[in-house]
Amino acid sequence: MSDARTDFEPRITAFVCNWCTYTGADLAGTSRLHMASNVRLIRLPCTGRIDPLFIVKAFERGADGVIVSGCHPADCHYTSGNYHARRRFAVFHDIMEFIGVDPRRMTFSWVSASEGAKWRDVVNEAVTSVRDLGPFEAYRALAPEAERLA
Amino acid sequence: MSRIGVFVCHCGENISRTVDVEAVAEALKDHPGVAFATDYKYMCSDPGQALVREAIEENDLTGVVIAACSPHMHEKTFRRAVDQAGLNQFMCEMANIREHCSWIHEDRADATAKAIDIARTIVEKVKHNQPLETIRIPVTKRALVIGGGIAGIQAALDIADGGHEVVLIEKEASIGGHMSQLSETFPTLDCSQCILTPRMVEAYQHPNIKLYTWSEVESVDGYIGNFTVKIRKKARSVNEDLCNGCGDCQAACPVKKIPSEFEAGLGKRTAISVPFPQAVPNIPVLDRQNCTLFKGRRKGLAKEVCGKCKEACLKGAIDYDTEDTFVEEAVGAIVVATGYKLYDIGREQPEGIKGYGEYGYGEVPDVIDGLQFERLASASGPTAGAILRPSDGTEPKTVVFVHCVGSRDPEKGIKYCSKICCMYSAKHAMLYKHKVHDGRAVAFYMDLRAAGKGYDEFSRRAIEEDGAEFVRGRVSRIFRDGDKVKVWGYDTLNGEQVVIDADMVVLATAMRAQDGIRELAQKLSVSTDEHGFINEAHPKLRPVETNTAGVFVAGACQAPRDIPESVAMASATGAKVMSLFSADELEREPAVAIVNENTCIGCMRCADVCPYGAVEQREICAVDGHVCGHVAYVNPGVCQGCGTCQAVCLSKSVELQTFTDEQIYSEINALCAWE
Amino acid sequence: MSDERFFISESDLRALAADLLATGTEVIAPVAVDACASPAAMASSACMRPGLEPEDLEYRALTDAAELDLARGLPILSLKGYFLPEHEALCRWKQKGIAIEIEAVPTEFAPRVVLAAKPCDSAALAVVDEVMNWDYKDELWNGRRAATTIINLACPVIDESCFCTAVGAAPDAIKGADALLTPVKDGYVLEATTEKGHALVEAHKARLSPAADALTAGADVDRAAARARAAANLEIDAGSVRDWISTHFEDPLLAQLAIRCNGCGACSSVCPTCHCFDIVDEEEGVGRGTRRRCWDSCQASSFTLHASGHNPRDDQHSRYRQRINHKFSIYPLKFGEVLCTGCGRCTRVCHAGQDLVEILQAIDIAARRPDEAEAAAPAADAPSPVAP
Amino acid sequence: MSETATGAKTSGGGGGGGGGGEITPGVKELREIARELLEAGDVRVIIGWEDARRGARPVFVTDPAEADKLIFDARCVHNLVTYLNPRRDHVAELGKIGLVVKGCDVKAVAGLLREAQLGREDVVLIGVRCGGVLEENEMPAAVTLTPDNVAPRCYGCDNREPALVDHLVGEPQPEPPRPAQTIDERIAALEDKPLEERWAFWTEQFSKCVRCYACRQVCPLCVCERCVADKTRPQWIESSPHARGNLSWNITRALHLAGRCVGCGECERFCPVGIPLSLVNRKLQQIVAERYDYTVSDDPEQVAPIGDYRLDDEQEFIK
Repeated sequence: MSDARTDFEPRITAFVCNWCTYTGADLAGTSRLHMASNVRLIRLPCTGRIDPLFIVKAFERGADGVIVSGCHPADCHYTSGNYHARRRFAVFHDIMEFIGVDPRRMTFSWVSASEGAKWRDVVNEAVTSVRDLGPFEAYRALAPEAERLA
Repeated sequence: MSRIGVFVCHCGENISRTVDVEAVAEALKDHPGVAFATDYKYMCSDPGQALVREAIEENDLTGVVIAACSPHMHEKTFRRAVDQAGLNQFMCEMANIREHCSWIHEDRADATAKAIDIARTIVEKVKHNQPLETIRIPVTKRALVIGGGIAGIQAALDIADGGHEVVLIEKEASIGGHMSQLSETFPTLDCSQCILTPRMVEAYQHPNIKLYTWSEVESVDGYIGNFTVKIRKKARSVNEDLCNGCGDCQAACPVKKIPSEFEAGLGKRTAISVPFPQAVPNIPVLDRQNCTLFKGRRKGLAKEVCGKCKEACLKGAIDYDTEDTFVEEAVGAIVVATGYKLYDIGREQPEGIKGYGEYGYGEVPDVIDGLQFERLASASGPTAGAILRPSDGTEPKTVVFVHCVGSRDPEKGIKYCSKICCMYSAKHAMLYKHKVHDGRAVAFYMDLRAAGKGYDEFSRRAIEEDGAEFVRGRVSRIFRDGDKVKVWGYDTLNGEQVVIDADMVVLATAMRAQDGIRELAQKLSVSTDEHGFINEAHPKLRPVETNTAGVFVAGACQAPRDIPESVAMASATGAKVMSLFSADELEREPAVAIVNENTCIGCMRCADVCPYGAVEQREICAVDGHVCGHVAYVNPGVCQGCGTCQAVCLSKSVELQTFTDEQIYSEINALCAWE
Repeated sequence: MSDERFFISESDLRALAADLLATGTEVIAPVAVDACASPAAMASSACMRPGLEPEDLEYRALTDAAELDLARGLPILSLKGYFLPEHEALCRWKQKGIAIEIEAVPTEFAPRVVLAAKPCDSAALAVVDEVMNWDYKDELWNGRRAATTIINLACPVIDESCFCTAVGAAPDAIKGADALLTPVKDGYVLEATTEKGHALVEAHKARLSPAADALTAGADVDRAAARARAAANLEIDAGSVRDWISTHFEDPLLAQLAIRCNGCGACSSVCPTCHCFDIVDEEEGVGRGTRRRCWDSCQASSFTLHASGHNPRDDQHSRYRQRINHKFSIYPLKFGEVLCTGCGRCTRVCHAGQDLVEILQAIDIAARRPDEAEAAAPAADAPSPVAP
Repeated sequence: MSETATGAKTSGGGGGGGGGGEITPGVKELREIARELLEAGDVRVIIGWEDARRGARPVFVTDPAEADKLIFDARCVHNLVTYLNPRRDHVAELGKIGLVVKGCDVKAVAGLLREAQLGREDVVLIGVRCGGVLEENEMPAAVTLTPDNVAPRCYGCDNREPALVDHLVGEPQPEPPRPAQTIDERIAALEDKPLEERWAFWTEQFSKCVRCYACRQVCPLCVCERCVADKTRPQWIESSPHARGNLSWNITRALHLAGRCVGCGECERFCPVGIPLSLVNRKLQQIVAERYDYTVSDDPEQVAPIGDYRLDDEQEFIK
């Protein structure tokens, strides 16, 4: 396992809001800020739209880590979606940790439309820490026999 | 079964440089449900769009994925194209393989793999897209303009002349902004006041313009076409309706030695005062910090220690007990024109900016900044236009002008060029020579940037006709030497050190974003760059729009701008606002939530979290007509599509159109590690 | 030789199990699982108590003959899961462009042996064989049945919830099995009844000796006693019950008997004869997935939910009635077998107090002695539903 | 410790110890009120507990004459509020309900009221003063509560004098004994283990799940007509009971109860495979208590923590 980690490239699914983080990621692009290529974005209107089931499903589908990112408090395009999201994720974060999921596999962040550089850092940090943790074999091992053989 | 078309754009070389676009198209051909996939140099070009339209017809596609730039860039473009081909526009989605891929990665293999994933993800989403109709929302045809400088005034006038009401707010006591402080303006040397004042008055008297001075934006709610703005009217202590601007209060005020902000500290003002004679409105403000009466109150003295202005005011317009008041204005568009401030050289500097202690500003009275020189040169200024140095009021025979003080100096924290300094320093040299014929004007510059109509001619004139000496090089130190100001500089062209015994030094200090701009930006949910200048939506194609629909930007709050540019931007925002107001309704994406009445149990958790109060409770009846329960109902007119309701719905009985559970599930599914 | 009875000592029986394991044959048998040995101990409050060591009994594939537990009661779950797993793949699919490939699953299985099965559990398999081979022959079920040799262990009758004899089974029945072990002094009497049974006996002759008549007689006495114990718990006429239910579909009694039910469906999970399954397609990525069947329960409202949104069994008492109806009337009328072997698991697992012994008693009375019904019906206090 | 002492001495609950049918003043009162309500036609049915072949169990009394079937003692563990759940059509059909409730059960009624799933006027609540219940109901007679047999959830009961009820019967009861190990202690023990062990523990537990959904069916607050677990388009939760689908289901069940669970423990009691669900539920209560200072009460006006927010909510876990 630890040997595998050396050349292991994590797959990370990111759930981001359209107005802040997605736009911030656009800005990172227009500013040509280079970053790790392990992260795949899924655009949502608001972090308020994100159901913890999305994250669970991402793990089911083999993600080694997830990122959830949206507008800073008080910046929500919809005024309060991120506040509701914050509580939802707090509970989710704690319960996942309770059942033994390493919280470092779940990055939550606020990245505004003007924080292209911060987005790059969030991405790079998430990739590094998940790379250190190695593949999320523990979760994949839950797959039913038939699937694992396939 | 879906028949999706995938169109991969090279974006010239912006994408193809790092992403193997052919490989992406190839990979997508095998993707379940993909009926057509190809790549093209410029998808957004006419032939590119035509290619999409033809492919839709020839392969009767049920959905379209454009793998190109950010949806924020070209989604509209392609939805229009798809629509023309007879496919519902919402069956088209963008896969962002430029901003989110080719521009941020170097390794071609990685970038290509990622681009394929991104395209697959969006293909999976589109498979579950539904044909939808746009939603129409009414527009409040009133505009808010924040900032009463030349840009704000221009924008307000353009919109008002267009027949729409404008609310113009200015945080100072008078509109006019920095331009009202200037003496003469480059490159024509016409008097700033002479061209500005009429505009100020016009704005003040315009039937469509509602002016709030000494006021600031408290909060902004709502969205394009429907903003509600709360305005804080700061306590003025003067009743604007009663005051007739006679100035008796000013005359009566015993506190006369307060450095005047308008005179850049070179002149004095009273505690109750109008900032300058031509102020609009010509109504004074009582400066409670410096007022004797309020000092007394702060000390908690039993009886009022002053009150002379009140006694002097025959109109009884003065009221010491006014407090900040708030007014709400409903507007459909907002123009931000809050302008700039000068680099406050040598004094306390914000985080990361070092300042120029070595230039002696603040200690050496005869080292001044550009605005102070403007006041010296201004006919209405403290010296009535005579160039006299602050220390002893004598006429300086040698004046040194230093460019780029603060600007273009990453060491000191600001890397950008303030753009106007070359021109105004040349102007200053010129004005000085016009007034002091035997005087010597020396300017130290890095590069002479005089791009602009008549600009280069202007700066050449300063050198060739008025004999200003331009030395290419930086100044290392400025200090007092007897009654002289010693300037140590370096001439990089002759490669020699230059030491000048000057009588006065003028520093062309950098232009910086106004204080409080970040707070304001947050209220408007627009973004700012690292220096606090407001970000435009697109540097080239949408220079006066912001990331927030309905909020526009003009003048020096977006970047260092000179007057012509600020005015041009202002008129541009005017045009933008006018076009926004040209229709009674706005079209909005049908991103609204819909409740499934069969499974909703009416717990109304959705209503608790809806930021817009868009969720109502509705009774439902059984077949026999009797009320058998209640369910939630989302009012599509009010819903803004955040989807928070859907995330809290335990039974998944509410779906947000354009971001349905099926769409998101399919996207997650597409990122399966075992693909 | 068909009715030949052998003696096998306890140690030889374990040795037999060991022999089978040695030859690589899977051996499924009751195994005591110490609830406190697993990490679950952290959770089980029982494990926190001094002196208490709760043990669960489960049918498990032996890893060592020593695990074989011959002394105890009824495993939590029946044998059902070894023939109709909680979930199993029926096929997998892959989509490329527009084409779809189907990947079948094997329906042949390696031979295996079940040791010390409870007679009520083996009997249940025989009952379910009927429906699994009626309009469609279920290869997966039949494949596993064919590959499995089952040896019952005569049951001492567990508790007051047992009623096998009332539904045509017995604590010493060989129904659905291939051989039977009856405990006697120092060992067991073994008798085989089927091809597979005899084959097994032949293969392990070495460990068997002819059983002395005294032994077999003693065994028969014990078996009779066990039958009597079961009969004492409940005696009904399954035929009358069957006919009464089929003619009293709307009878309030059936609703009354259902009143406590929460529809949790635990009863059908633990039931050896409940065999209803759902078929689901589970995606494993884009255009790929597995079609699985998994246990379903008539107690779930989604069980009969139509695509239209209409649900013919939209309240719990109609779902509970269905359970009773199917087991004691519909199935017997169609296949001549009661879909119940009286193991009593449903009663034991029901924390709402639904008690099948009591319920069958009530129906039997209603069927045979209607005059007593009023007095005797246990849930007579529960009213008949009134229209809203 | 003193609690344990008193607890050990006391009989379980208002019914008093002793034999199954022992008639304490509290039970007398209970039967009296039930009879009156039925005779007056204020309710069509009283749902309470009775003594049966296999211990105490729910009973539905419609005939005033049968009010004497009602009992209350430490075996009356069931949370009868589950019969008020809107999904229980067959109970609703009986007409207006009079429900016998313990202090803990009442919180579930408040939950249903809070979520508009019940009208206060639709039910008459008869509260019984309770000194704690046993872990199991299946014994012929109530036995004395001891640290070894008391339901751990009873420890530190905070609703011993329920306010929401219409009637409150029985004499005040002593504190329930402290269990050999409290749920909080078990959680703490679990949290002392490294992540890997916790993961091993929970995945083993959840892999036992047969997806009978008993936990959902008996939960008084699982009120959905169509559970997300039964939704197939999309299928967020795989329906076959393999370890992966089971984990999704159990995480979802837990999250859906965050800030709603009243800790009655029926889900765990009904679970045929013995998954320690009360550890998860209790953990959720701890989370909302620590983060949002929220403890579920029997006040229907109380605002649930999820669906609410404060500008200054902790966000230490957010970058």
